[in-house]
Amino acid sequence: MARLTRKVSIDPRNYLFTFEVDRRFPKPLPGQFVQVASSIELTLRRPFSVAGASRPGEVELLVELRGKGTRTLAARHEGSTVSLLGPMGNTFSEPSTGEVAVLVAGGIGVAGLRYLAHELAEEGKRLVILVGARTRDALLLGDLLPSATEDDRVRVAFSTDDGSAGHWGTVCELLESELDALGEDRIASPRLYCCGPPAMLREAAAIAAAREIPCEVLLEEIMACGTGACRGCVVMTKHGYRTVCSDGPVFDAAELVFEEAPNA
Amino acid sequence: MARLTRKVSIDPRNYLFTFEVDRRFPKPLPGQFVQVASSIELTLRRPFSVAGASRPGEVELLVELRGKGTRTLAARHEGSTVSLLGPMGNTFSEPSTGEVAVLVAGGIGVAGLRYLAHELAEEGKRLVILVGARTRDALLLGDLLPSATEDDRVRVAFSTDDGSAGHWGTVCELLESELDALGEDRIASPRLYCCGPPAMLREAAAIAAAREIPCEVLLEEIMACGTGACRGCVVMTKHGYRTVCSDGPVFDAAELVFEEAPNA
Amino acid sequence: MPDLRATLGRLRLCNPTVLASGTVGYGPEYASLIDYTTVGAIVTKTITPEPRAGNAPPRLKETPGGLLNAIGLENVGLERFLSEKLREVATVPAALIASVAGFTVNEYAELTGAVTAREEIDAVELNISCPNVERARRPVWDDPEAVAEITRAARATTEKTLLLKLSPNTADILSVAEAGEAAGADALVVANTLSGMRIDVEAGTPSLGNTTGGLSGRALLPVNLANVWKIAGSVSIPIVGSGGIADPGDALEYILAGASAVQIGTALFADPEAPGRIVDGLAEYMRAHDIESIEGCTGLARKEKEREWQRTTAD
Amino acid sequence: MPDLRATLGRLRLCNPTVLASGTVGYGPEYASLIDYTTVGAIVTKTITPEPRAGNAPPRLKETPGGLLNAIGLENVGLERFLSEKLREVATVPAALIASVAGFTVNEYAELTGAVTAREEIDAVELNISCPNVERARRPVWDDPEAVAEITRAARATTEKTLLLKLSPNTADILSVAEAGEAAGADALVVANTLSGMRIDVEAGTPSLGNTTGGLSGRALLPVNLANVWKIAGSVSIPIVGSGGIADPGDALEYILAGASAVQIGTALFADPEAPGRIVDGLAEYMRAHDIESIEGCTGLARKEKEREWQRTTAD
Ligand SMILES: Cc1cc2nc3c(=O)[nH]c(=O)nc-3n(C[C@H](O)[C@H](O)[C@H](O)COP(=O)(O)OP(=O)(O)OC[C@H]3O[C@@H](n4cnc5c(N)ncnc54)[C@H](O)[C@@H]3O)c2cc1C
Ligand SMILES: Cc1cc2nc3c(=O)[nH]c(=O)nc-3n(C[C@H](O)[C@H](O)[C@H](O)COP(=O)(O)OP(=O)(O)OC[C@H]3O[C@@H](n4cnc5c(N)ncnc54)[C@H](O)[C@@H]3O)c2cc1C
Ligand SMILES: Cc1cc2nc3c(=O)[nH]c(=O)nc-3n(C[C@H](O)[C@H](O)[C@H](O)COP(=O)(O)O)c2cc1C
Ligand SMILES: Cc1cc2nc3c(=O)[nH]c(=O)nc-3n(C[C@H](O)[C@H](O)[C@H](O)COP(=O)(O)O)c2cc1C
Ligand code: FES
Ligand code: FES
Repeated sequence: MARLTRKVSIDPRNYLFTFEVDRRFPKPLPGQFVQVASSIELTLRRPFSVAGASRPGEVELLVELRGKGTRTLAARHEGSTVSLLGPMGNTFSEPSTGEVAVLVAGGIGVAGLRYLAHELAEEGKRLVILVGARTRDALLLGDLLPSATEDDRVRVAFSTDDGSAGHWGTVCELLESELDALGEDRIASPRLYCCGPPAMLREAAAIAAAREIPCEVLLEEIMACGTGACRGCVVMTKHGYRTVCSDGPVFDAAELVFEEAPNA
Repeated sequence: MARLTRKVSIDPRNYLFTFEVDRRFPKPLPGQFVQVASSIELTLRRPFSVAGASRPGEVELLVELRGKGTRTLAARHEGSTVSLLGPMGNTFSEPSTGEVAVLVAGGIGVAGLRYLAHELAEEGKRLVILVGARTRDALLLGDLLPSATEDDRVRVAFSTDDGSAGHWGTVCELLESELDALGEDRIASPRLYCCGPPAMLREAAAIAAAREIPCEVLLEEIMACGTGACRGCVVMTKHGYRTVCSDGPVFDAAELVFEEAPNA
Repeated sequence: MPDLRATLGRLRLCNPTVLASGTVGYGPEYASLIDYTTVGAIVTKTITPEPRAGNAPPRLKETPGGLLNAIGLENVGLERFLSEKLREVATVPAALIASVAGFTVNEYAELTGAVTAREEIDAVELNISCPNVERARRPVWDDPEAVAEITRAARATTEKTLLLKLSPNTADILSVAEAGEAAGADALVVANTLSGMRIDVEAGTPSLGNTTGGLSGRALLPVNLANVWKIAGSVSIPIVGSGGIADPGDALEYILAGASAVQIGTALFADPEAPGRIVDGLAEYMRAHDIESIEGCTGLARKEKEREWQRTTAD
Repeated sequence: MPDLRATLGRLRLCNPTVLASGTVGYGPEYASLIDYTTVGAIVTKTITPEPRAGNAPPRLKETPGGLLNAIGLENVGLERFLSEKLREVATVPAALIASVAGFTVNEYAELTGAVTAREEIDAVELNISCPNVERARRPVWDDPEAVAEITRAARATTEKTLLLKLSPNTADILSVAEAGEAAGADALVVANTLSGMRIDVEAGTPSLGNTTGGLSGRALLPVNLANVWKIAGSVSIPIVGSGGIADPGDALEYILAGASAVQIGTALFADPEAPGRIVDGLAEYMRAHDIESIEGCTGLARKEKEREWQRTTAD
């Protein structure tokens, strides 16, 4: 059981929740997720990436309201208890010395990379954070990320589909131009970390493949057990189906078989 | 749509709700009920007797918390809107001149007779109100009824199973002694109005039959449509099955076929 | 305004919503709560040759996502239906479908002939699937030949639209559907309730007086939707989807799976305005997706599926 | 402390809760979340002769009161199960039941013989009912003779407890149950999931990659409870109830209807501690009702029903 200690509405569709967790709750690794039981009416828990766990005994979740599960969670009062299992899943690879971590987030994908961003920034790693959204309003999430430093150790850039802020276009276009810029820089080689809608991940993976850059993606799939037991949350890889919950949620993009998604 | 304007917790198990209803909502008659949709998770509405409607545009419900439907209703905030259909069902017969209305309520049965009690008291009718409960605490409901008058035009008496207030025993015992007392009174003849658990109603009906007193009972049955359409809420009468929602909820006790309820 | 008209045999409906048998009685009971001008048709409570008192109470039990009912086909019987109720039913400003159930093949024929002879009645629905009336081990609704016989006999008595309402309590609803089509049904209602029960553990007895009843409501939706999907690929008469429809999206799922119309039952209890809401939602969806007539939506998800399949196999 | 032990053939369980096939994998996956010492037994994911990759995703879809799954029997196959997984399964401190499914009668026999030859395995469960594996029009689970044949063949290979897991997707589960009993099953698991589907109306395609899947969870409870009721009056081997059990009351309903044990599946996903909670609740109920052994609860609601019936007819 975790206690919801803080609930901040970032905008009408997005909330930042802070939970106080049990002493026995292990310190999460970036990329890991928790399974939240938001209502007894629901048959399944809802998985959310750990979006922050910098303070011991505290877990932050960044949640976009989509359906019943997320809406009931947002309706909870501060102080109420919520059952939260985890942390579950694997984690990202560490960038090695000489690598620049390039984080590419689309929409609520920010949630999956925020904890990683803060941990890497804390460790003093070189970091480029690219955030794409539909409009300026949807970009507010960017405020939750580490801020750019003067020495460009941490760089942050935005894109919006409507051009209302940052680059006018997709975050993958932004990624291409950032990679071009980094290409000039002979010392640092980029390593990609991506989280966002399927179409964006597919495109980012293609860019990484074309440039032979290592690339990890954080995937989402509907989950039941969250432990690898039910085989419900699989994605196709070059080695067959793998579960997002226990083989992932972080996958090497080169291992994934991206489907020509008809409804992406 | 009705607006919940007031929610008073009478005790941890019982609430008095006041709803502001639409202008088109007809003035309810005593005995009638409303069908409340308390949560979209529930397949059926929940029926509650109109426990008060003295002020125009206002409907009061007296509700005992039993399961999901009543608990979600009690969790609603004042000011929220609730869908409330009705008023539905028939009403009680008027006591004729020379008759004393004897109201017999067991437990939350008070809810079914409260509106009648107030209307009869208002009209200046002679009235005996008998309320039975398990313990003194459960009796708090009595405060919601018209109070006794000095001239005995309105009399109120209580019984508790544990003797913690009023007569120590059942409300039917109390009824017997009240009827005995009224028997002395040559002018007034009693007419019974009963609402409460099945066993109590059966016993009250037997008393009425033995003394040849007119007796009406307000029945409860699980309901779906509330209009007589689905035939889901039937009770057995001497003329076959009748629906509680549209032939009732008020029945002449002499018409009912009381089952030897195995789990009463 | 998108074209919402639906066709079931000779019957033309102003829109594809039909109110399900047993949930609106004979119609007038609900007249103050349901706006019947928003629905395409209503189906009456099932009529049997003789009046039936129905089952012992309790007849209803709510269960997560659904409702169990064991009404036991309480109805006034054919004679009183014709002499008394029909006048009331006829006051409903929507197409009128009479539901009938017999205990022999002949009774189905007689009932169908008798009700469709009346001009107030636009169509008849054969209820072969009520799980509350017990028969042999292999119930009628599971036996394609028995269903064909009933359908043929009923068909011979009327030219009006003949709907056959199937039961989901079978391993092979498709064979029954095909038998019904071959025997002359104009449309298939897919489907009735699933057999189910609950027990009151404190009383130590079944919650329903009749022990078992029919499960309706949202819990039933995935099962009957799969049944529509199963049948729609193999029969060419229209399908009327039924089971758990409460929102426009639910109705659309049935339509995209292959239904030409839908029935709304249990949802009326919580929201008598559900039919109007559903019709509005269908129109909105059609506008958003540039679909001119609701008929164009029927089976769309199958076509997507086929296209997808073609794409995959073409690789 | 009330006596919670349950007996299924030669298998003795410390309490009547069994974790359902496919919901706990091979066991260890859930070891950090489920306290296996609180359960009587676990059933492994169904094993087939060859490894299976399973169905295309999405494999899960939540629906009101339930869950649709179309895993497609993804499993490591018999060989890897025996050589690799069995070691892991054996770490689970509860009785171990291996679930198996073949595509021929012989395969069932071979699988049963192979798994029960291993001392780690206490019993075998024949899965004849997975609705995701398509066969002919009349599926095996609907055909008493086919089920009897499978059961007889499996029976011939083992003396360990043989459980037969039935499907609710049939009009006549009783005949299948009786055939299974006659062919030598020690216990019947009643029952598997109902076939169902959902459609994503915005995408215009079925929600599951496999189009249809199995409906589990609370929505299924009334249907499988009625199936237990239907069967318990006519068979004398023990019944294991399955379908939507999430609370002690749910388990009790199955037991009062005639089950000797229960399986818990989907409820684990929301609450891995459900088994312990259910066992505690059973004990509490027994204390409150002065019942010494859980075996004494089996079928109690039927007895009430019979007593009631006798009282009525005696009048
Ligand atoms: C590993 C992982 C990490 C995630 N991290 C975050 C996060 O940090 N913040 C965030 O807002 N969301 C995150 N999600 C997605 C989040 O789980 C879903 O948005 C949520 O489950 C929707 O629940 P709902 O009841 O509100 O919506 P529903 O009504 O259940 O569904 C709304 C939409 O969400 C999809 N969905 C439902 N359940 C899941 C699920 N378990 N996984 C993925 N998609 C689902 C449905 O297909 C549907 O399109 C993550 C998902 C996974 C698998
Ligand atoms: C005409 C009528 C008037 C009523 N008036 C009142 C009233 O004024 N105040 C009040 O507190 N209660 C009244 N009731 C009872 C009230 O409807 C139930 O207590 C309520 O429906 C329980 O809902 P729940 O979801 O909280 O409980 P559930 O979890 O649904 O059930 C709890 C218990 O209540 C019984 N119950 C459920 N639904 C109904 C129903 N529709 N009718 C009767 N019993 C039911 C169940 O069998 C169960 O034993 C009345 C019932 C009827 C039929
Ligand atoms: C209370 C009730 C009574 C019903 N009576 C009948 C009936 O008489 N004849 C019939 O064919 N179906 C009957 N049904 C089944 C419905 O017509 C419908 O097929 C079923 O409930 C599934 O749809 P729904 O989930 O929208 O209710 C009844 C259903 C309910 C809930
Ligand atoms: C994700 C999932 C996978 C399942 N896999 C199997 C399986 O491999 N073999 C089997 O016999 N049953 C399988 N089942 C069915 C369950 O064992 C159980 O019979 C069913 O889910 C009903 O019980 P429940 O409502 O408690 O889950 C599966 C169920 C689920 C939800
Ligand atoms: S959610 Fe069960 S295997 Fe991933
Ligand atoms: S609730 Fe439908 S007839 Fe009374």
